[in-house]
Amino acid sequence: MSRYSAFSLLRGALTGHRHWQPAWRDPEPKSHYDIIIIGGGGHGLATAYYLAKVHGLTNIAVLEKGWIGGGNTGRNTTIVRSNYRLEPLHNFFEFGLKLWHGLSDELNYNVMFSPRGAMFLGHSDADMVKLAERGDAMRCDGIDADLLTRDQVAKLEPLLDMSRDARFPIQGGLIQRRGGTARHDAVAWGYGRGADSLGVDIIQKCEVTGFVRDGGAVVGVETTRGRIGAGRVGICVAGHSGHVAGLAGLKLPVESQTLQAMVTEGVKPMINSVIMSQSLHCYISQSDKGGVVFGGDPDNWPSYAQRGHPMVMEGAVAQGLALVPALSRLRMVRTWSGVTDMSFDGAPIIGETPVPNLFLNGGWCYGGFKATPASGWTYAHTLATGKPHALNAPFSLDRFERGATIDETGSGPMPNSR
Amino acid sequence: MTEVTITTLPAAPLHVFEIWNNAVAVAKRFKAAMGFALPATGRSGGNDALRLIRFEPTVWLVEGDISSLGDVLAEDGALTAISGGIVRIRLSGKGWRTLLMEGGVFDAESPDFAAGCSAATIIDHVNVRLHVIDETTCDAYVPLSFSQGLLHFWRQAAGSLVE
Amino acid sequence: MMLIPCPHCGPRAQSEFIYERTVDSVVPLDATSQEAMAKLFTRNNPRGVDDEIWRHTYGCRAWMVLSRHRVTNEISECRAIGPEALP
Amino acid sequence: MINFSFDGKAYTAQVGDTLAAALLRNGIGLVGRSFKYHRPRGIMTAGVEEPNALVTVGEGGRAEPNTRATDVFVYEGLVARSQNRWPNLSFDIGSVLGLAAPALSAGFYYKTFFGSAKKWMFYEYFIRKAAGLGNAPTQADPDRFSHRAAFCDVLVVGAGPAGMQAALEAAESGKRVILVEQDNILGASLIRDPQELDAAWIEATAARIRAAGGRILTRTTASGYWEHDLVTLTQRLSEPGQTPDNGVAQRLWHVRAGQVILASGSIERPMAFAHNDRPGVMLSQALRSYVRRFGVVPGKRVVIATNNDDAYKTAQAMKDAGAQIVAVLDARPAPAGANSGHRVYNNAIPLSTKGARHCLKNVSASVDGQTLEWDADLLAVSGGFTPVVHLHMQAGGTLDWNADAQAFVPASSRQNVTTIGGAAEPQPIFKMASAAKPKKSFIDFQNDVTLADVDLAWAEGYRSVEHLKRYTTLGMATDQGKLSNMAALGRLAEKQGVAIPEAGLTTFRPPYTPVTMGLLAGAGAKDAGAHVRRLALYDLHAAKNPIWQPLGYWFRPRAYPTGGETLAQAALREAKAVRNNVGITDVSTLAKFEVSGPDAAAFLEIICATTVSKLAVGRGRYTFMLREDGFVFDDGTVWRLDENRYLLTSSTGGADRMATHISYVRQYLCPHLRVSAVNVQEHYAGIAIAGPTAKAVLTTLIGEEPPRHMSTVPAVIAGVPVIILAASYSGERAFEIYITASDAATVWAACEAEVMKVGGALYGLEAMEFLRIEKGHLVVGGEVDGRMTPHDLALDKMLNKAGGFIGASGLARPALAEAGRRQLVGLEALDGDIPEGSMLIPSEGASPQGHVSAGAFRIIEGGSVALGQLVDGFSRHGEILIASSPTRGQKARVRVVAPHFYDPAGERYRD
Repeated sequence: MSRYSAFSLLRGALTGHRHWQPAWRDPEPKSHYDIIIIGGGGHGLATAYYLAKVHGLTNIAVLEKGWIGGGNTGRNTTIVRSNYRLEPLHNFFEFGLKLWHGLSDELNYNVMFSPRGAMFLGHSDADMVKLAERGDAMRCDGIDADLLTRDQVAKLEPLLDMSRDARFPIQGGLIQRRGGTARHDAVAWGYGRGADSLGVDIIQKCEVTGFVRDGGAVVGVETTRGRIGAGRVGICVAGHSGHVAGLAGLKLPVESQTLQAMVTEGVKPMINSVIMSQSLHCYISQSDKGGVVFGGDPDNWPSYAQRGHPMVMEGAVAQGLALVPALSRLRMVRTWSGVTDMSFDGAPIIGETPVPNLFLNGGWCYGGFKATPASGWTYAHTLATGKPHALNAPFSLDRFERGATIDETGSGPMPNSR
Repeated sequence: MTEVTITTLPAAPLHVFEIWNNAVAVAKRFKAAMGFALPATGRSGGNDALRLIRFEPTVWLVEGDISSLGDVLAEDGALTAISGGIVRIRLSGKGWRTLLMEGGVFDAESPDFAAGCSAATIIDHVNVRLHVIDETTCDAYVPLSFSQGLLHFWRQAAGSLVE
Repeated sequence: MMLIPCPHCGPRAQSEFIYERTVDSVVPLDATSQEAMAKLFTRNNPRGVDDEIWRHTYGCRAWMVLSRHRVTNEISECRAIGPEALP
Repeated sequence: MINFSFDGKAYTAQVGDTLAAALLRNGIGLVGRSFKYHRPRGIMTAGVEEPNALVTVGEGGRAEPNTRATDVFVYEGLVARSQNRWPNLSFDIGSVLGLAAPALSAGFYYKTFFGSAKKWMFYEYFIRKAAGLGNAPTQADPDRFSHRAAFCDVLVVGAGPAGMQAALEAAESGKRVILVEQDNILGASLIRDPQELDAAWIEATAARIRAAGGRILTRTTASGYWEHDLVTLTQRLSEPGQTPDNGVAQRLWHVRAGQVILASGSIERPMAFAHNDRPGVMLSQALRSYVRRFGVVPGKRVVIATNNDDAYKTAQAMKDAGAQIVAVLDARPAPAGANSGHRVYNNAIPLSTKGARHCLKNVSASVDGQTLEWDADLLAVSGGFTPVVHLHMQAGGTLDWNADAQAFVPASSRQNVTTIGGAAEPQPIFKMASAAKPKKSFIDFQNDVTLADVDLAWAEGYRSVEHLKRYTTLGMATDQGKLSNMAALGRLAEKQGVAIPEAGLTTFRPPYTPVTMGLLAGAGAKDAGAHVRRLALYDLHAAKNPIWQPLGYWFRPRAYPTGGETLAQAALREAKAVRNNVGITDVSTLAKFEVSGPDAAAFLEIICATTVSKLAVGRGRYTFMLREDGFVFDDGTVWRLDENRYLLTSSTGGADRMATHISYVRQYLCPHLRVSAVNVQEHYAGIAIAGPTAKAVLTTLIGEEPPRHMSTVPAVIAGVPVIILAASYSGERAFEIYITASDAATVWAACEAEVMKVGGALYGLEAMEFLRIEKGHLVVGGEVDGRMTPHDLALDKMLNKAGGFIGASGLARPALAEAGRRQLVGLEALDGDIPEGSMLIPSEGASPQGHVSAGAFRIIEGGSVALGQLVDGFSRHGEILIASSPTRGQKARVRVVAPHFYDPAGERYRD
């Protein structure tokens, strides 16, 4: 692997960029791997990378039905943060946030992680207490969180509507300064390039169509490129977890829903941080290219359509404009949707399944991108040792039937459940 | 074609008339007692003294004097007062259909949506029940708490209906 | 935004409806704990047709079961649910 | 004549000019700067696909950045400014980036700027400043945007000859028809090539469509095709930056169509050759539009490069306008163009251009392998035609490859959509050889992506079309790849050694052209789409100028300060009035359901986790409801008003959820029950009167002995029939009075007068919090946070032993009975005030074991108390903990106690 650096770029400039090698190989699948990871998104590639890097396992394949990073890794709003209220969640995401901070150097691939601050706005005293509660929970566990006054919020984001008679007046905020955004594609590519250089086979255009079983145990996968044997198999296909697990006869606590996002035409810098809200359901940031990136709640019904309801998006934009009126004359230039695994407590699932040798990483709801490094790290540990890492132990598949759900919003089995 | 006047009608008794059992028998008793049939879904029936508007499969909105309806229902249903929670807003003028398309999702411009028709829908995030009186009049039944917001929306929209 | 064929009102915009859950996730009142939790916490979640419960919340308020394809959004059937209603 | 300005200089335009036409009319060729290298750019197209000529139009809150000069019609006083340049358009310091272009290859930023995240942010600061195009306004938008629904049998998109004919036929056969056209006049290609059908036909056809009831919307773009033939249209009622006539700048239509006919035509393709981005290089059909439609001839000596017949029409138009056709470079072999009368070179492929002072001077081409050059001030290119298949594809369609046209054309669709006209049958072209010099051969003009960038991405393994797009940023500019995608696909196919259709295709997603955010938001931009819910008694409260508190969409009085009181002072005074005398408050927002019928009690015992059927007529009780997974999700009271009639109340915040729950259980789970459950939340306004003298006050009001605690009677106050419920949230003897909302003001006035007469007070939500916390009553959203079981909240003794309620099975899960769960506790401060929301820790630096869900002052005795959740809290009474709030720099030492600080025996509300 040729190392990337300012020097290598300069060399490229002088030599017509003829020295660059492919960022990853295009290998033929072998007949057997120690571990097969199904899904070449950020999580799957990160898992492969850490299996090789941390656990020294290199007889590994990542099977991707399309092209790497083409699922939810490339269809999100690129927000990175660890500001959760509940301990298992903030500890897990904080571990990931620490990895994010060194990720570009670790991978020798600039993932453009930009800790510009992830801020939740509060619109009432009640909101501010809820934000303080979340911040206090984080701070007591050693995670950065600061309450911002109204003036501090206004200073950070001068284009917010700070008028007292706004429909959702801004009273203050909670910021995690170490949170921010990253370049989503680069995360998949960087992990892919890193894993490949350590010997991992990344096999694109290879769809898993079934599991090979010996007794009950999984011993390989059937794919569009033939049968491949495996010691352990890890599913890592959030959005389609239900479908792939179904190939092994498993029913999951997951429903697939569409999450839409959009970006405006590029403008000069106007949004400095990541803006979210305790009362409204939209999040706003500005990409390095100048586009204002916008997201909202998922469409609240099951769908694999990768296309959403226009009025859901219009509602998210209305909320965003109520916060930042200056966005009104910008133009939405592109929309996209991902199929998300909505789990039944809002938290992910990483761990064993009832099927021997088969492991699951999914249920990321609409928060998977930021988890990529932590997800890869802990899933690699789980796949390498057969046991969960302390950080993903709470996110077991059997927690639902046991009653040990990790319900950040307290809303129960489904977003609309009662 | 785009003029419309928006007025709030005075409070009047409104009841929910719900049948849980023996719907056909109740309908028969109703017809016998009132002289008109219980209207079908999406229709109204009656007169100025007593009008029933059907918005739901088993529920009719009753406008007017309910004194004889208890006997009609007997043990097969119940009457419940709901007038306090609803504001009646009258849209008059040829432009009511255009106005209802603003912020809406229901085909109020359809020629089939004519006098005696009713429909429940959502307009500018508010659940609204509509009843067509005639080509120049449509009544809307709006939740009290949202009525000020919707009135504001309608008054603003009414000023810019031109295509 | 789909067009949902409400059995009572005819085709109406999806914005008037709210999705509740799939038919196979309905927890019967007399279910054992294990049965109930299996209903509540696992889904077929097919990339194909499933039977779903929707409510015409902002219309006639009735509940109905839609057979809907999760990829194409084709609605092959919509049946009324609830107490028997007068036609 | 219309006056407008560009970069501060005044110009005039002709009526009907686009800004692009007007600029060309005034001899302005340099209009913008590219995104990455800040290369000088002119006007390339005459339509929405323009990648180069982007300007900011309008001022203040109406300024629209990145407006295509080709897609804005000049109005009197239009103000346009160029973008992405400093200090000015013709001398842009940023263009030095062009010198660094060799190092700034595709994806260069992934390979450098390493170091800490902070270090990247340092570089990023400059990158962000250099990126972006125009500036966003800093002021609020003064205009409104409307959303409107429409229904039709046939929606026709595009008012060219095919679209108009289709609309006419549908309308005259009695169908409801909508015809939309993104231009401000009808005709489309007929405007450019008027000889084929004349203006009179356009006018007559439009008149017939309208006469048959058809609706024609101009300046309207079909931008999104969604499920079940829903199409979103964006209509400009005013031009960018223009003050609208009646306050509405644009309208978003949600059109549900029975059938959609797409007559959206095609977009001409540029050609890839070195320096093909220079001002003075223009698409052939665009040039024809400027000449024929606007009467603007933007050059005197024109070279035309083509691979098809269409460009000869442009040559003719230019010749008719008096320009000199220097050469027609036809990629096709002879005899193509032989009879055109122009100087035609066959087998001619453009190689490069030269220029000076941002003007084109010279064109070179390879003709039969030899390089020839011509001096010219204008180069018109036609690289073929890309059918506009966007809506067809958004509708879930598939494409066929038309090899003659080297283009994708619509094939099947799962929605009811058909494509007609040029979009279905593009003109045939000649497949050209690839450009000789990929380095400066731009394919994505705005983002400065060249063929060399495609080659590099390929070499580095970014080989799927999506990887290519994302790695090079190709197709990600404001023209959304309309001009670039086919060129990139062609190059990719060449690299793969396959035909274009095998190289793959990117997904088509809405919008077809960019949509103004304010338009998407519609009226919701002002209130976030959330109407305030107004209390029935709003006017009475407002007259007292309370502090309001949002609660969901409601606003309720939080306190009624007088004489300069703070919130806390007012609330304490109000709470004291309740403890010592009497207070009155508005409780109208509580959820309320009237449940009638022979099976009402049985129904309620499914909803509620407590018994209900044991209630005697005229009695009520506290109750709570579980989710199916066994966690408490709401609480309230249930009252037996009559033999077969109950009133159920529950929390304000959970009202909508509870209404759905009740309906689900009634309609889906229990259709056989003889019961009617009606939501009467807004029908009844509610007034609570609480305090040791409440009973006396109520006796005066109703003229009889009020009901005892947890009893209910009908009564009359001020001539209005009411329902009285004797229930206490505050811990004092208290009554809730329910009245039909339209009569509530009369009753409130009578009650308030009586309360004031005995020296009582109005109280708001803040005092109510003090009272209920001291009493240890729960609040949904506080102690009841969706993660607590009845046992965790010490409610388990009230569970209906007979079971049968929703949630019973969920409660039986093993982990819910394990040690280590959080349980409800009371907390007493040993020093300072207990911060709400703070964490409960055993010692500094320890991980939290619980938190404070609500804090208050003891109303009479003083001191701080709170309710909280604590791991194994029931068994930890007496322990000392720290309630710590690092984010607020506050903490207090607290003692864990039972959660009843006031009258734990409940003696105060019994007579």
